[in-house]
Amino acid sequence: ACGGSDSEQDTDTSNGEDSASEEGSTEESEQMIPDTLVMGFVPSQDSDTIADTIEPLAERLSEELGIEVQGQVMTNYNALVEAMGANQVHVGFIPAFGYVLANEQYGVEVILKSIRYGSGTYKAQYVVRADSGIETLADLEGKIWAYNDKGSTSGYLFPANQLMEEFGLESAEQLESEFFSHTMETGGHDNSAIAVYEGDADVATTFDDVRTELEEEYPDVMEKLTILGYTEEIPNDTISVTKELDDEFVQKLKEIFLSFNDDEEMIQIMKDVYNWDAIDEATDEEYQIVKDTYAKFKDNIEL
Amino acid sequence: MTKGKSVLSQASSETNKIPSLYPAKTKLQVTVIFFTVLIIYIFSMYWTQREMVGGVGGALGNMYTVIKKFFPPNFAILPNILDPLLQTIQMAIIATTIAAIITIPLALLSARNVTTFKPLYYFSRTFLNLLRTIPDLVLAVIFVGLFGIGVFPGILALIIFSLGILAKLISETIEAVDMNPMEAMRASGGNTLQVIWYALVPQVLPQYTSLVLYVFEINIRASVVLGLVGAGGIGLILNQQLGFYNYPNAMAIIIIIFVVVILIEYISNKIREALV
Amino acid sequence: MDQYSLPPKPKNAFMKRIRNIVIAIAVVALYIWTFTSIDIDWGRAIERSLNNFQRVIPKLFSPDWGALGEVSLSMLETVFIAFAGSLMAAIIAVPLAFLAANNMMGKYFSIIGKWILSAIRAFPDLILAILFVVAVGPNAFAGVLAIAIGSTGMLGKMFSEIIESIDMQVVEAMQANGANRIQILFYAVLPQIIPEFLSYAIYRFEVDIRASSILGIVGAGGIGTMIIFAANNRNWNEMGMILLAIIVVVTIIDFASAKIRQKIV
Amino acid sequence: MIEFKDVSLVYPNGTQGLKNINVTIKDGEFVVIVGLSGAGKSTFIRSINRLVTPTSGSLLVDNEDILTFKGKDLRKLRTKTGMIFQNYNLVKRSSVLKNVLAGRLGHVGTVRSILNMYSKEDLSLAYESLKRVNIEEKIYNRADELSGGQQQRVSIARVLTQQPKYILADEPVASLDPPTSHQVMTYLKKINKEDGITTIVNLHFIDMAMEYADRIIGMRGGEIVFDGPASEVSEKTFEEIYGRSIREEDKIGGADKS
Amino acid sequence: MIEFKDVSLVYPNGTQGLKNINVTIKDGEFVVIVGLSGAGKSTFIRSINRLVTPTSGSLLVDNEDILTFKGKDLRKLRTKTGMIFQNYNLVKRSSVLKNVLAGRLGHVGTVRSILNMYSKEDLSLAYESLKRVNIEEKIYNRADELSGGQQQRVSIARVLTQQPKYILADEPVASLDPPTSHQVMTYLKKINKEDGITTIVNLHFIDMAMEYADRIIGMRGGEIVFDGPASEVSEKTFEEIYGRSIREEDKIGGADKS
Ligand SMILES: Nc1ncnc2c1ncn2[C@@H]1O[C@H](COP(=O)(O)OP(=O)(O)OP(=O)(O)O)[C@@H](O)[C@H]1O
Ligand SMILES: Nc1ncnc2c1ncn2[C@@H]1O[C@H](COP(=O)(O)OP(=O)(O)OP(=O)(O)O)[C@@H](O)[C@H]1O
Ligand SMILES: [Mg+2]
Ligand SMILES: [Mg+2]
Repeated sequence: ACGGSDSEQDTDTSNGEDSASEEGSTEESEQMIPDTLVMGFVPSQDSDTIADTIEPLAERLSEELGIEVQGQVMTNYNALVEAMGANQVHVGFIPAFGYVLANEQYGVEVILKSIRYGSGTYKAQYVVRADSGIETLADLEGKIWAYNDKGSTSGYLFPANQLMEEFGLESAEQLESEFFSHTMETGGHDNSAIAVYEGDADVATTFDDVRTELEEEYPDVMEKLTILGYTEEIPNDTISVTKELDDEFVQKLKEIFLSFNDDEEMIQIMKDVYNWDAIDEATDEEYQIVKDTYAKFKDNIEL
Repeated sequence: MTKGKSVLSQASSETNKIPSLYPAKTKLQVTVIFFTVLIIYIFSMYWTQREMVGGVGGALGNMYTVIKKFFPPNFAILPNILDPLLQTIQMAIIATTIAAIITIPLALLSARNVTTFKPLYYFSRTFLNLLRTIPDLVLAVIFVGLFGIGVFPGILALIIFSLGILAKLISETIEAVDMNPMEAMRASGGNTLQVIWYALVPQVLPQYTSLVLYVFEINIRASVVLGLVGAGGIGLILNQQLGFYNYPNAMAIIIIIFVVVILIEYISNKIREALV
Repeated sequence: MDQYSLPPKPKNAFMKRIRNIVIAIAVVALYIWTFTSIDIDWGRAIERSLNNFQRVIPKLFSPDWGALGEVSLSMLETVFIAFAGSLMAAIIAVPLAFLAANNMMGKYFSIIGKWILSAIRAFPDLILAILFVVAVGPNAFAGVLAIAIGSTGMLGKMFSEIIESIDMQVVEAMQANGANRIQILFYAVLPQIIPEFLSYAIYRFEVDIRASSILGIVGAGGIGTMIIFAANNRNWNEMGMILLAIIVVVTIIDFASAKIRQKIV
Repeated sequence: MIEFKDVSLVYPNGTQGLKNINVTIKDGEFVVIVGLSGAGKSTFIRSINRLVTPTSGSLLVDNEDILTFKGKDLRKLRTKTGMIFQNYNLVKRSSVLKNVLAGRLGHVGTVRSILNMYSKEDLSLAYESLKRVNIEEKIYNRADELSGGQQQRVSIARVLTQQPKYILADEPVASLDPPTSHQVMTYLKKINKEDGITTIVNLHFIDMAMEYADRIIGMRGGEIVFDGPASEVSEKTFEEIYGRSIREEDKIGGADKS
Repeated sequence: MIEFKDVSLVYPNGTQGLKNINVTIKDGEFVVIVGLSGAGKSTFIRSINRLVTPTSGSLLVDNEDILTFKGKDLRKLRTKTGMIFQNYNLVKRSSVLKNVLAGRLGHVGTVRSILNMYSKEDLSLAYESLKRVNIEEKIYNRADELSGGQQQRVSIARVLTQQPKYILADEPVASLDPPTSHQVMTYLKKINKEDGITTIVNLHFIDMAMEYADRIIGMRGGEIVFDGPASEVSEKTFEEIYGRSIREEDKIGGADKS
């Protein structure tokens, strides 16, 4: 699904890593261990606080691996996916949907996932006004739907998929213009919830639970907005690696990350900065559900 | 005249002097400025590249791999993007019109040759500078925070953003006009408003028009940023298509934006020709 | 009577009036279309802003001084990126501007040059950012390149307009001296355009300091990432601090550039 | 009647523009001011309609001291003194008619003038003025389509439309070639005679001054060095005005006159 | 030697700039061309260094037909004909010295001129030229800081630095006041006499022409209507050049000369 092997070779040499590829046993393509490991981090919008630095983690990894480690926070996963495709970034902290794209386009592999609130998955919620009289998903028909953006797993893909299955709708287009009377794309989970709070929309699909974020600005948000229901489980953010990375090296990386689980200090860092409780192993299969959902929407995403 | 004589005598005392091309002071100043800029530049380049891992060896190959994915553009989506495109144009029209109107008093106030009352001039200059410092994204976010999501905050953000550019450029145009006709109008007893209307407006009108159209073009492109905060328009669609990895669709949208911009430029040239 | 000898009506007055009426109708129609088909609920917007005013504005005006250190550092980083990027753009824009100016290389080159510049300007920041991340990895240098290309479009357009407005009589005087094209460029053209070029380049430097989104995308850190995250977290106090930093820095640059321009113009 | 009583003017940068000027110009006179560049001719003439403000003395126009005028009074003063400039000062992009109508600005209300709602009288007056300088067929041309002489005639028409009591002309022929210059001077003289408008003209050329002036005022270094009828001008007057007898000195190169 | 042989020039828009011009200008002459605006004076003078190209006939400069010149030949021709313009055409933002050195452009190599690597000879030549027009103390001033007369002297210095065989001057004094005009004409005449440079000057003023010219060429409507020494100019010559005896006609208002 990606560019020819010569272009990959280019990137290898550009990283000055011929020695690594010689010793590394290779199956598919030449593998390497970079001089400097680059990690890319796209904070999932689904988390309630996000930090703009990855420095503490990078330092620690560098100590453990004995090579330089660099972390960059990016704000757009297209950029991260492409950077991993070009092997400019070797390790990506990507939300589920971004991972699916990276895997499809460039064979990027998931090795780990985050555990938050004790779970490797999370759910999206349907938020409505307490006094709206909406009690079931079926009541949503003819209402106005607010979501953050179409590329959001929890804000759009999963709820849309759920509603389409439940009400036997063929396409996203039908869902948006026939089931709902109107939709609005708000750019953020908090904006979606505010739209419902203010009465501009009737239902918002957001991560769980967006209301806690708004409590400071809208003190009565907990009473005014209630949760109508939840979607299926969505896999958490991944830690993924490019396929050029040496297998043994990847294994070592994995072990280091997993060892953080027993390290009070590191867990605290992960918690403070990224809201992760723990790190767990992950396989590509766990993301099949996201892949299926994406496949469903890819071509009929409403323009 | 005495001055001429002294010059003559001075000249004869320096008869065989061969001058250097620049006086020493100028040379020194220029050299200092040049090297300061060069050093900051070298430092900036070094500093920004310090985190760079690979060389730039494979850069073109990598870029080619990505660019290839954008082709061929998929124009089949054309009918679907018409509505958001029109919405973007509408937002740009409203924002540009309102900004163009508010600009007039602002630009007059911040033109040195019209506003002779210094404190007022400095005040409006500073105000404009502040307006211009705020990034468009921040404007959009703040207005979304204030007005909720929708077209309205988007338009407001565009207005403020355009105002910053427009008022600065137009006040500079005003400062460059021929002041003689204004003096003539004043000499024939016109009051300030009449002087501005009769002597200033006809002189600034062509540049005003072309700057307004230039800002219109900027506003159409700025809608990409607005899409990020839910303000709608073609930018939203472009971001979606990129997000879903439909690069050929995205390319088609980019080309459409390009065509619209070229059209605006064409129309703006026609209008300018008609006015000049 | 002779007392009221009114001037004759202008020739073609009729056609002109028709033309004006047609244009007027077109413009009015355009506006009617625009304002009717865009839906803005004015009452809501006003009511909303009154409610939200208290939530947002006071916080913007009480900047989070705790973030001062972090913000200053990011700001410094941004200044370096913007400086390198806009200087690079200023250099690339020069040949393009000469190509695009209609009084330099001839009509056809001018059209080609204008198209190149328009094409550069048509590219969204996001895609430029992706391309450069792919080329050199996610880092400040990708930010420099993205800013450089993004600014080239605008600077090239402005530069070419400056070139088009130079005094061609001076060029003629150099021709009459027997100067060749390159000499004319250095002796007659460059001295006329350098001050304006500089002031636009500095202006662009200012703009680039605010080019937040593009820097956030490429992971260049800097103030851009902070802006986006402050926005996402609805952290208005921090946003206030960031704004303050930008205002201070841009004001300093404005001041410094005014001094430099005085020296050079 | 215009009376300069001990008028002096020092520019903010310290240049002495006028030095103790005492002179009276009677109604209906055609006065030409001559002098070298920098002699203070423009300063003199521009004091009369207060485009510059003398720093001491008193300047009476129709027995009112105009040096204290502000706002409305000032506009009234300017409405009754028309001015013609060396560079015509037309709005290049506006039509000839519009330029000429600008002469009525002081007479008509702000709103009416901005909406172009001129009365029939104003329009016909503008047209008459254009006819008087024989340029009525260019009425709808843009000002920048005219030659220099034609533009100057439009600016005379503008002043005529203003129906002023005084006409001030600051080097009205300096940008024109000799035949056209004579034409313009002829028109000014004609208007002075026919309408009895007091006219004050600045000129570089003393020979042209002698041809048209009733009275010549010679200036030098901000002072009046000659004042009398054209017939009294002698070789010595030249010397006083130009600081030397022109011909000889000028032929010797090297005198630096900045 | 410059020979016009049946030279005509029609501008692209159909205007006949020159009509069958036949004239020979010998080395060392000081020729003044006079004529009304639009008579074809500029066209005549600009044909000689091919800033415009006549459409028929042949124009010999030093016995070569320059009408076919291109590229290098053309630059060589222009290097030996210096030109002075009405508006001086100095680079306003460059220093006086740099402006004057521009006169050497045709002589020095491209690279050297761009890197400002002038030889001592070039520099001292430029300085000498500035001294000859008495403006050497302004050497490092920017051109726009000078008065009109000073700027014109710089442009003469530029031409001197060029060391041309011919000097063409297109209304060099039209923007100057009379005393300064005389100064500039004096410099031109002096250079013509001292260096033996053939000089062709366009002027509006026939009286000034008579004062300086060895030979006067009168033009009208693209044709030569007078050619002879200044002493032969009579009232009739005036009439031929201006199309009428100036004084009388011009005093009768109403004649429209566009
Ligand atoms: N705005 C000003 N500020 C300072 N000095 C001025 C100003 N205007 C004129 N001057 C100076 O005042 C003196 C008289 O100038 P004025 O313009 O009256 O002379 P003029 O006789 O009209 O000369 P010209 O023939 O060049 O128009 C000159 O020395 C001039 O430099
Ligand atoms: N580039 C041009 N294209 C078309 N016509 C031109 C051009 N230049 C000059 N002309 C016309 O050619 C004629 C001669 O012009 P020229 O400039 O030689 O006159 P001139 O004697 O120098 O006049 P002036 O005193 O105004 O400079 C005029 O009718 C003029 O309008
Ligand atoms: Mg004056
Ligand atoms: Mg001419």
